[in-house]
Amino acid sequence: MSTNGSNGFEPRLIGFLCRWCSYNGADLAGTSRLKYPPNMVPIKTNCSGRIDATHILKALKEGADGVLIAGCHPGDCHYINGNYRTAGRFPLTQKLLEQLGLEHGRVRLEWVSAAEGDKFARVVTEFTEQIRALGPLGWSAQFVDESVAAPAAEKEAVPA
Amino acid sequence: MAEDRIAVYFCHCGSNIAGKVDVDKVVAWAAEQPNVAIAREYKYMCSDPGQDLIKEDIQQHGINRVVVAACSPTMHEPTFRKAAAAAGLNPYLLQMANVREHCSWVTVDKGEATEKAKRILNAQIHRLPFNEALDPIEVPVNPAVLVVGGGIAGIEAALKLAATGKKVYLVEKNPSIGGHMAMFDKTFPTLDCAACILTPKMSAAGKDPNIELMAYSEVVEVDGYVGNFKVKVKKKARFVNTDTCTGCAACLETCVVRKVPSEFDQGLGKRSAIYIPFPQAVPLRATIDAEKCLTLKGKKCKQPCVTSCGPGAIDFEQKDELVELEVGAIIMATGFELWDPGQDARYGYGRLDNVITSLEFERISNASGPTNGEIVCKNGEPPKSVAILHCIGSRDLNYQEHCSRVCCMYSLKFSHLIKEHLPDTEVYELYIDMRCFGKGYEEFYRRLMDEGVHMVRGRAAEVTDLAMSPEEEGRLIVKTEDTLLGIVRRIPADMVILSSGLAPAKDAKAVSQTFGFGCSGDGFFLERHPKLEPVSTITDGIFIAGCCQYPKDIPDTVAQAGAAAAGALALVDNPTVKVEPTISYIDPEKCAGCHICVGLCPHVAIRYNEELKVAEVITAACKGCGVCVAACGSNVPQQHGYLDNQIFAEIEGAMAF
Amino acid sequence: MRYLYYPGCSAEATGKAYDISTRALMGKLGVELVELDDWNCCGATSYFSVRELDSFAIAARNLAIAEKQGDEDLCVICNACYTTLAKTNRYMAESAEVREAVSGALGAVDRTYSGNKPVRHIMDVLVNDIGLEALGEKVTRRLTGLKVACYYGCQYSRPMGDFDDPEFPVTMDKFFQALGAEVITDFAGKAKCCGGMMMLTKEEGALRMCHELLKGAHDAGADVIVCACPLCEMNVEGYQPRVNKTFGTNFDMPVMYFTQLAGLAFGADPKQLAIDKQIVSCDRVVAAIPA
Amino acid sequence: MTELATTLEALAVHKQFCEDVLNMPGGEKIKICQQCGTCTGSCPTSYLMDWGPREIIAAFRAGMIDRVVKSNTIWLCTSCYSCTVRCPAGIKITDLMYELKRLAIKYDLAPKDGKAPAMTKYFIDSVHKHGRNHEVELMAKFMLTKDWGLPFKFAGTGLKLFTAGRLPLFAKNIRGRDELDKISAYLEAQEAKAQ
Repeated sequence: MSTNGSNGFEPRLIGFLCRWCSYNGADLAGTSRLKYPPNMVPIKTNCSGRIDATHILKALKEGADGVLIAGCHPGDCHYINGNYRTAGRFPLTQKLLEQLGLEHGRVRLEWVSAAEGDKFARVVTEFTEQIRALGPLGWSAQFVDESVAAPAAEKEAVPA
Repeated sequence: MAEDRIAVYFCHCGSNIAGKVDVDKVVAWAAEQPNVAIAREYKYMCSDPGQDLIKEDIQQHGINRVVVAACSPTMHEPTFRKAAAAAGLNPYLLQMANVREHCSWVTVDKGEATEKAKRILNAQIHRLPFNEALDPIEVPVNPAVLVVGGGIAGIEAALKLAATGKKVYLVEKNPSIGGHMAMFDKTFPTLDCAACILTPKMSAAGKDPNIELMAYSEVVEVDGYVGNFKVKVKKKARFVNTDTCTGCAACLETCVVRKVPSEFDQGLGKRSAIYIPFPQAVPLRATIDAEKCLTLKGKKCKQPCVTSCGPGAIDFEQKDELVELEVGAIIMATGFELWDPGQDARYGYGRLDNVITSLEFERISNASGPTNGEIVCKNGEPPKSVAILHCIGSRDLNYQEHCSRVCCMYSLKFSHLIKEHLPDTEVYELYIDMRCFGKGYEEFYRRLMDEGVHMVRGRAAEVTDLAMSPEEEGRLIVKTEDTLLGIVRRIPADMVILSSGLAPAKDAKAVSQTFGFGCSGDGFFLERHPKLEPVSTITDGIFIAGCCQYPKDIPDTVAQAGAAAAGALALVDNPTVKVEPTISYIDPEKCAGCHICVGLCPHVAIRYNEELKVAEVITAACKGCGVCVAACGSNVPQQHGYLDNQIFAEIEGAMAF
Repeated sequence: MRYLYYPGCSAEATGKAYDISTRALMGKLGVELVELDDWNCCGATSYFSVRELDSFAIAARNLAIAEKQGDEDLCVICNACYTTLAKTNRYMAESAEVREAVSGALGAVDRTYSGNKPVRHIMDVLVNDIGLEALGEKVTRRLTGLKVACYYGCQYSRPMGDFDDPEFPVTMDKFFQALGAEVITDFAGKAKCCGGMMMLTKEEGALRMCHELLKGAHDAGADVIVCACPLCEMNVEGYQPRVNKTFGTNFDMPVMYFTQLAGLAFGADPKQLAIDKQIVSCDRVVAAIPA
Repeated sequence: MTELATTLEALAVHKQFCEDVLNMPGGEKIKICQQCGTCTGSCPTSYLMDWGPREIIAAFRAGMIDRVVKSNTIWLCTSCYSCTVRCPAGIKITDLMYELKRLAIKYDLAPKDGKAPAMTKYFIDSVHKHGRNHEVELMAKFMLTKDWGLPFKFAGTGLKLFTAGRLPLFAKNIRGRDELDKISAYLEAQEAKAQ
């Protein structure tokens, strides 16, 4: 990745996008050829309500400097009120992360509808700059003791 | 478990991806990754030869996991999963990496795009070993269809479906179907009489044994999913028994409350408290306006409607009724609202007499309208000069950015009607751009120029009644720049018609939430894909037609209604439909029975098994949001297709370098 | 009720009566006006033509003083001052560039400003803070039978005043209706331009605008035009003879600051309201108000 | 094409001028003008202008800067903001007129004999001298230098104003009037630094 930032630091970001609104919003940003920084890798889930603290911790542990969660606007959820669960859980997650020493602003929640390609591009741009200003997190180096670390992906037989 | 053998296919998509991403570099890198047995690139993976590559590799090279790096999965995931299945691989062992919409199209720098493509791809390479073979869940399909909205779009869709023998529920919130088209006099550019072409369809919809017409009703709740929607409809009380009412209209004459502004006549005409909105109404039944009827307001009335009604159909005790319907598909045809020009005070609408909206002019020019089709001003005199102002509330960043598409043409139609009725009247069309895009439209524009209509290129600045010369006294004056002359003109007019744009219905947002799909930025219903799926929504089984999606003229509306009907039919004509198996399950061995997921499930799809003291997922009710997984302190519920391990692996892949 | 008060430069000269009558009116209504300490010119329209940032910065000096002087909102009587001061707030909020430059410039004279001092047009204060009902109750001489044309002028609600419609404002109409007057609510010229400073630089243009206004009010049968801006008042009143000469008309239309006419309704006497300073005599208007 | 800048130096000014306009707050909206004429139709003084505001925007976009700055248009704007609130493209036309005036002065392109540019200058002089605009001084200066006839036309009204005490001869000075000079000096220095 090129190092065009003022301090040479390129943030590495994970974005959890709900499939119905935000993922489609990101698609629309693409179809509309809007441009935004390349720092975030999107991960799709059906609903933003699927994402909990372990996913965020896992991302930070693997080297992410910031995590975005994007879901449908309140009232628009494909699953009636899954995004309200997200919204309800988010402050608690933030508190938990702050207790672990995470700066405010490294984890962000946004509502992006399928029609808001421009908003998606804007959010990613802003968030990238926000994290760039905060600097590297460097948790991946600190997580030596796996007992506090987020779980690793392990293959396990699951009943289908 | 057999060894994971992953095949990676990187699509160029012409230059769409390859123009930004160094495909050779990524493919060479991918070939080196753990578990990757084959890495290929191809110009168009979605083409038949592209799909054949996948099939051959599965069959000849023992490939058991596949990742296609190409466009958005919304676009072609079904295509590639079908190809995999055809070659004998479980389709859920194929993942897509979105390197077009999320990468090549949105990134400026080639080097950066290449790096991002690698990360996106690596996330899927890491995920694949954790993917399970899944089988789509097959559910029965209810063959009935609900059509919401009884304008020309809803009527057309209902008739098409009914003709195939399917049961159709046609729900309309007003007392009669017909929508806006029923208010028009003529239709452009052919000048067909709107009633002549619409009334037969209305009547057919009213009589068709396969159509259950539910007028004066509204959908209040929608539950379920594709093939199996459960819909609650509120039948509003008409206070008239529609089984016995014959539509004879005898009651209308007797009602003592006679000066209610008629909605159908845009407030220009009056109706009584008991009314039939217009003579061709379907169903032809009376309705009592509860807000105006003296009896229903608790005031004294001799109730002449009751005495005049032969069949004794009046029923003041009638109550709203909730009806539950079960349907397999839904077509939304809820239409538009005229943009309210009162929002912009410079046109004087609502303040200056004879400044009227386009819909008001439709009623004035209509032979069955409040002036019996005489084009007259408020004082009853025919106008000597009429100005028609285009783009009112359209193409305006202060109000609505979109072009309403029909105003240029209906304005020209108005000019023609005025010239036809009043040959000596001067007519001015004030336009920014004359947009005459349809069949026969440009020809109609030329015809109107030939008829002597003054075409003034300029958007009207304001309408005033402040006369500055004797010939302006007592008239309206439209101030505008004639941009082709580069001068400001004061055009005296006796009638000013505001060609208001089409706006989304005020409740469009709420309605879209009730049905579970979204609105686009302009407030109209959002289609699944603007080009290839213009009549589908993001919710499987719900289709859209007509002006609820975007302003359109009657030919386009009818065409879209037909397409929506075909979409619905393609679904409900099958006995079953396959739905995504990405639902939750709970391992009873691990569940501690804490109940937390039970209360949080949005679809009430988790129940507590008192006997085993554990929570259970009701497979048929689960829709796969995954809220239960996130809610559980020990992550006991898991969601197929979005297992924690799969998400963790994606993260590891994305952050691996 | 207490407000910081910004009279504006005209209040010291051609618009003196506006200032005098404002103080008298607010006194009658029990509203305390505390004049902004050592205020400077808002910059008006001329400043925008030199360096936009200059105009924001010198306007912001007043706002900085206001912020230091008290928590009360800043009440402004002149439309142009109102627009300039409120616009400074809006542009400071919208543009980081403006915010930085203004802060820097104020820093050079040891002042600071947050960008948050509410700037209120006096009509906004009257109608929305005191309220029409309370105003109606305080009237001692109702303006019954007086036909009033409310002339808002351009910069009253355009582009800043979000308390009223930019095209066809109504607050002053409602205000005078509450005082018992018969308001010409459909006065077509109510928010049109008087010509402003153009009266000096291109007189023919400004006279034509004043002519349109006077004709509109006259044709509608107005007894008096009331204004909310010193420049509007100056042009429409002071230039009536020139309008008559140019257009061959015969207007003799009393023009008052709205605060003068309102002051009468709340029991102030004409002298207190400087009504004698008007050029077109307002005796008829005063006499027409029932005792 | 006599109206297009030809010398290299002129081209440089020309380029800088265009950039300055497009960089003003909201200036980029000029690009989306659809030439509907709402501004010109709404303008109370457009009939006096060489070119209406719509045509000024068109000329600007065509690169005809001479036409823009030599026109009387920008000096006839009365700041009534009708165009600004009505523009369907959201162009702040009144601000644009200010910007064009400013640039015309900055690059010394304003008509030398114009009354409006002089009025602007005297107004600002007055404010900087006293801290407030002294209307009498402003009018007197303007009449003396730009319009000898005005005192006679204005005599009737002026006399009445004077006798009514509405034309005070002496200006009030504010205490902090040196602050205005400092503010301007600061901003001028900043601007010079930026260039």
